[in-house]
Amino acid sequence: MSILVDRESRVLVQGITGREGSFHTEQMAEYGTNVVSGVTPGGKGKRVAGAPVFDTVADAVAETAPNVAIIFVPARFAPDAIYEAVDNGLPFVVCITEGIPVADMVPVYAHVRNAGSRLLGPNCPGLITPGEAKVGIMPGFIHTPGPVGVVSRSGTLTYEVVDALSRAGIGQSSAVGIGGDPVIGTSFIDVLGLFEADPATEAIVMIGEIGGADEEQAALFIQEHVTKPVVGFIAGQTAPPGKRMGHAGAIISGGSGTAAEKMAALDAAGVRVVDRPSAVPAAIQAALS
Amino acid sequence: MSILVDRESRVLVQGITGREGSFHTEQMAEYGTNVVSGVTPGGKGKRVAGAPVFDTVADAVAETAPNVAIIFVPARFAPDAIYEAVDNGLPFVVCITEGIPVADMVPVYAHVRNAGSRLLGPNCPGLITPGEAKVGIMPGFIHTPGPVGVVSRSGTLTYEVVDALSRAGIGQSSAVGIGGDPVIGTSFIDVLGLFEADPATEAIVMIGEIGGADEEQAALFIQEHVTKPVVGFIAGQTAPPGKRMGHAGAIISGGSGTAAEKMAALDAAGVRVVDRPSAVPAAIQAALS
Amino acid sequence: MNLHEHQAAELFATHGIRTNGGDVAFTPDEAETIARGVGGPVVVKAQVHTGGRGKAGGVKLATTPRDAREAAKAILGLDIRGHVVSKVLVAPAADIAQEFYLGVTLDRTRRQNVVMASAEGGVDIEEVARERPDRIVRALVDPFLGLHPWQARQIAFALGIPADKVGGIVTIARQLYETYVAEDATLAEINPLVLTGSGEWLALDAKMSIDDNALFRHPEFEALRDFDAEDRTEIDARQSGISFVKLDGDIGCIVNGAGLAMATMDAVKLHGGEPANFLDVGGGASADQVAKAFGLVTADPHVRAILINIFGGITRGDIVAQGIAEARQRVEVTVPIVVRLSGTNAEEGQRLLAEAGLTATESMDEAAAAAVRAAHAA
Amino acid sequence: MNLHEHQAAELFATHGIRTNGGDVAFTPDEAETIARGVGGPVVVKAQVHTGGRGKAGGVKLATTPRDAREAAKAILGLDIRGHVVSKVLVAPAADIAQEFYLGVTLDRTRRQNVVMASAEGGVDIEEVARERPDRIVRALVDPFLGLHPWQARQIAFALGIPADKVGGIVTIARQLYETYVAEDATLAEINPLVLTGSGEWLALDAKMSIDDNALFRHPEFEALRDFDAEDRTEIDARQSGISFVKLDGDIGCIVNGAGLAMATMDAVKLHGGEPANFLDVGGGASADQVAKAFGLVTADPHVRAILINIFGGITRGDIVAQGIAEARQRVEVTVPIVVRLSGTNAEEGQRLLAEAGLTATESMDEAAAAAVRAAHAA
Repeated sequence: MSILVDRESRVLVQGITGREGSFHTEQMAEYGTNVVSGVTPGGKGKRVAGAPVFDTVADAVAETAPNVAIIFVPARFAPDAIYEAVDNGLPFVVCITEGIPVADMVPVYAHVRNAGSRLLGPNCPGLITPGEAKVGIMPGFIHTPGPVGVVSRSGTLTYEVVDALSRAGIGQSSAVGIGGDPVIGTSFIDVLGLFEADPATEAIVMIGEIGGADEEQAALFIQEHVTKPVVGFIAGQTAPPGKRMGHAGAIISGGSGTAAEKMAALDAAGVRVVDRPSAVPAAIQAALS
Repeated sequence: MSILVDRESRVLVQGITGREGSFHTEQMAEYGTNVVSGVTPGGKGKRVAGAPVFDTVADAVAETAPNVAIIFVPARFAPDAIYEAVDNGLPFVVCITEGIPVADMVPVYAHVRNAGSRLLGPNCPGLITPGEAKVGIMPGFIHTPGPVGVVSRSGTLTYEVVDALSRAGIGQSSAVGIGGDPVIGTSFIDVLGLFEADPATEAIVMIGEIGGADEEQAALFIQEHVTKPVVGFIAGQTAPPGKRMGHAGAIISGGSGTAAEKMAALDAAGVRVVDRPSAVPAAIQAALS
Repeated sequence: MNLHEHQAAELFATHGIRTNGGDVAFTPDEAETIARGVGGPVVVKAQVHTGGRGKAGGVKLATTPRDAREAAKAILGLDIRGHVVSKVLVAPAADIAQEFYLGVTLDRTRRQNVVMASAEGGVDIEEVARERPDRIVRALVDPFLGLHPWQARQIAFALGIPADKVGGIVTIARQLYETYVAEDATLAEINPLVLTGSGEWLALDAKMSIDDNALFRHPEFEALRDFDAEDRTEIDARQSGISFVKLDGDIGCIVNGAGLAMATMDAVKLHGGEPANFLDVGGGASADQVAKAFGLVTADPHVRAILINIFGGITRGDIVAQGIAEARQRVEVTVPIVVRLSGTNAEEGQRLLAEAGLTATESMDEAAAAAVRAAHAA
Repeated sequence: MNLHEHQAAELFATHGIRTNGGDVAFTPDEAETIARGVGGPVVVKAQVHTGGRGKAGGVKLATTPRDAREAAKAILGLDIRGHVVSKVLVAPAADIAQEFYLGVTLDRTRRQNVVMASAEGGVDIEEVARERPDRIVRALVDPFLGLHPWQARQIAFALGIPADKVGGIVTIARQLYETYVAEDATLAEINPLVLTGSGEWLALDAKMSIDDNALFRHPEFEALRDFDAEDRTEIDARQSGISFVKLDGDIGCIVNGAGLAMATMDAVKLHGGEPANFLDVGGGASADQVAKAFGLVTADPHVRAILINIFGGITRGDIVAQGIAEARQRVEVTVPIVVRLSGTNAEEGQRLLAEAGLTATESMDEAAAAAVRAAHAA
């Protein structure tokens, strides 16, 4: 068991013949992900990692019935790719692309929601269900199957935590990177709800960072709806206000969105908040025992 | 019994202090309609036909809890009035205004649908449930309560038919004018479905006209979903192609949308099609006996 | 309102669509001058608000300025489906490799705009729609987001356009949709959109209709109105709030309400007559409006009787009758007038009309029959 | 990127918002000249990318050109929250009857834009938001339809604006939202928006921030960049795909990934040190990127040790180690370097780094502690 993707997932790669797209398609296929097709306009007839390439999502859907799309197209064209996936009935779309303007994402978010689909990202590493399917760009080998659900706004920081968990002998049910932009399709709350409902998940690690109020919202949600133990870490305890820390969303503005506020909110919600990534495995072990 | 409005309906009038708005508010109130409030920006504190006037729909909703809005504002401002009504939770909005550009109505239609509300019109006479509530501009006195549901794209032509029915001793459950524009909120199909489900309606009169394909769609719907007898009349049997007959929607284009096609479609669906309004009462009498 | 090809082409060009240029000529001399300026083969095309001009001889290829002159001479004055040609467009001939159809209009059933395209360009698209509907590719446009690039690509691939030419038609499709929206069009069409021998996209024709209800947003279109092509009477009527359409019969109709006006025309026909017009006086049927309606109807020399059909609703029948009687005194009407007056205070109204010397009845059928008899007797 | 008041005001004006005009002065002389041109009382305002300039003495009223000169002299060179004032805006003083706040930004929780307004204009709006939140009126903007006129009216009535002044602020609110969208802003703010003694609406201040991700759509903004105000190093870094933010500490950080970079800074602090910067080298951590990162970090004279923290994911640790070693040879680094390398082929990578004479470990905590020790020892 797992959330969102598993060995049955049929993955479509948009932008499959690009440098990033083709590289990660190979990587995903190597991990065992069922990549059924890809789309690149004008790419019809090609193959990447054995998967046939089509000109349009409509053609790929008609021929290969995918149920997850992953997007590797440049920022200027990524919103169009999301619309194409959703309007052609894809229920779940993962957008890796970074640098999409906020003004483009606001209507994308609303449209995806109206259509009843789910978007993960943009500007995220994707997600993985260890041993079953990797729909993203994370290094697969650091993950091991197990009982801990991981959800994070960050990329390499997630690998850091997952690696620490695996080294401590603690496997993961699924690990989900929700992305570091101000407007993202899937929030902490959404993933927490999925982990809470997933029988294979026994504990949850939540990795937040400065900016926005999603962690505070998540804290309220945890208090009311999550019965499983949650371990939390917030990056950016030393970040100054008004400065964007790499991610477009990681900025302390108007005195809110600080790490201290987020840690306090999580703590108040019963989350075991740790001050460094290396402390996560012990906290999880304590929670699980 | 009836459809859409009855003596319990709480009516809000948008544009209540305008010439049309105030006149028809008096007329509606006189008919017995429960007009609970009106809106005119800057009109706060006034009263029309005893109903209090507010600056915004939000205020009117908070103070008077309306569940039907009727709009009498000029074409340039009518789309905004519809959005204001729907976004403030009005489940049913009747737009009398004529002359709204099609380009404005396309997003209005989609938004109203997404919001789960219902729009009647624009460019329509509204609707009436005889003896209970009049939410429109039709002459109330020609209507009598009874078993026949009337639905029409036209104004005075509907009065003509209703008058003929009443004179023949046949009353109406409700009479609904859906409007003569290319993009309207409520179609024949919607109203036919409501009449079919309404226990008080025993037979239906459907008055169409040239242009579009709503009558053809209605014919298909009748064939599959309507068990009650339907009498149909189509205006514009002598209209030439390419000429707009008053209503923006009444135009035969590309050889389709002719009265002959519509009459044939209705006939094929089992509708008793008559060639003149005066023939409606006899056809209804035959259907009901 | 409909625009002429050369007017629509100018609008397309302002939105970035490459068109074939050319100039308008009102005389064979002007056509020759324009062709000389082009300096190569030209196409001479009738500018009329109707389709089928090709079949009617309204489009001619001319290889020399002299030929262009002759072509213009042959086309100017031609009657195409009732429209007399008063101007032609003289444009450079294009080196056509392939012809396509591209258009945007409203899908009334879905209440959404639709982009349509076909590889069968340059021919009557309605004929293609009827006879080979599978040859037309459609994309419904999101009411909020407009035409997505992926939709335009999907159309292009469906038409079998080679990958390296897809970007070009995607751009044009989006520009055409943009034009349609920006100009409040009810139709925007390129037929044919061609791929030239050198592999470039070119709009060889342009067709647009503008939503009359949106003209308040486009005062600039008033200057484009073609008073030769549109019936000036209909325009005058519109300014008075009267909907008027000239027809071929001899019974003038004055009615309140568009649906009732159509039903009145139908009734005239059912009783063996022919309506001379569609006329909706609008709301109140006041003396002013009726007087204007009399003016519109009696301007047609073919009219041999007038049928007034008023359903008194909110406005009382006796008031309407007074208005009719008053208008009757203001405007000289020499043909017989039959009035049908029903609804509120109809009896009183009929009495007033009878006093004013007018035939009045409460039945629409009776009135139509009486009007037909009167016209035949005249 | 942030715009200066006078730049934002110009953008507002192009979208129809009436602003107070004025000109920019870099010297007291220029300020005097501008004030003379105005011919009446002026306001002299510091142009800095930070709030609270009023409290800091960065805004002064001057009744004569001579006063304007003195005011400019006092303000130019002022340090406001770490920003040194290099220019002032000299604008006509307005006859203020009432002050309002009007702003547009993104509501991140709702993923929608929001228009905010308050009758408490001219003061710090964040303070109002914290202390008297009920004094701020909000309208969430439909993602597809924009700010509806009815929403703007609702805001105006909620602020208690008299009916005859509502139309004016409705127009400005819609223009401000239009500006926000058209210019890809993340913030557009007028504080104060004033109603003058003669009953007119006037934007007395202007504040805008632009979405860095959308700058490709606005090449014109490059010219507006203020290299005095923005850290030139950060801009250079961005052009190399490196996210860099200068901080006050002495331990330079080079990390792959924004989240990990923040966690690295936190680790430095936890171990008693102070990070000198935030630095995300981006994807591959190639020799080129690391070399550029060395350049950025060592440009800061306060840096006494460098902590490199790389989690080898898709890119193998041994390749990253080679890159670091190579960069180390290309750029002269005189301070101690501590490398933490984990993930794929980390052991092999650490061996290579040790060969190159660099301290390497697999634990982030250990590395942070080592870097802090090295800095303190230096």
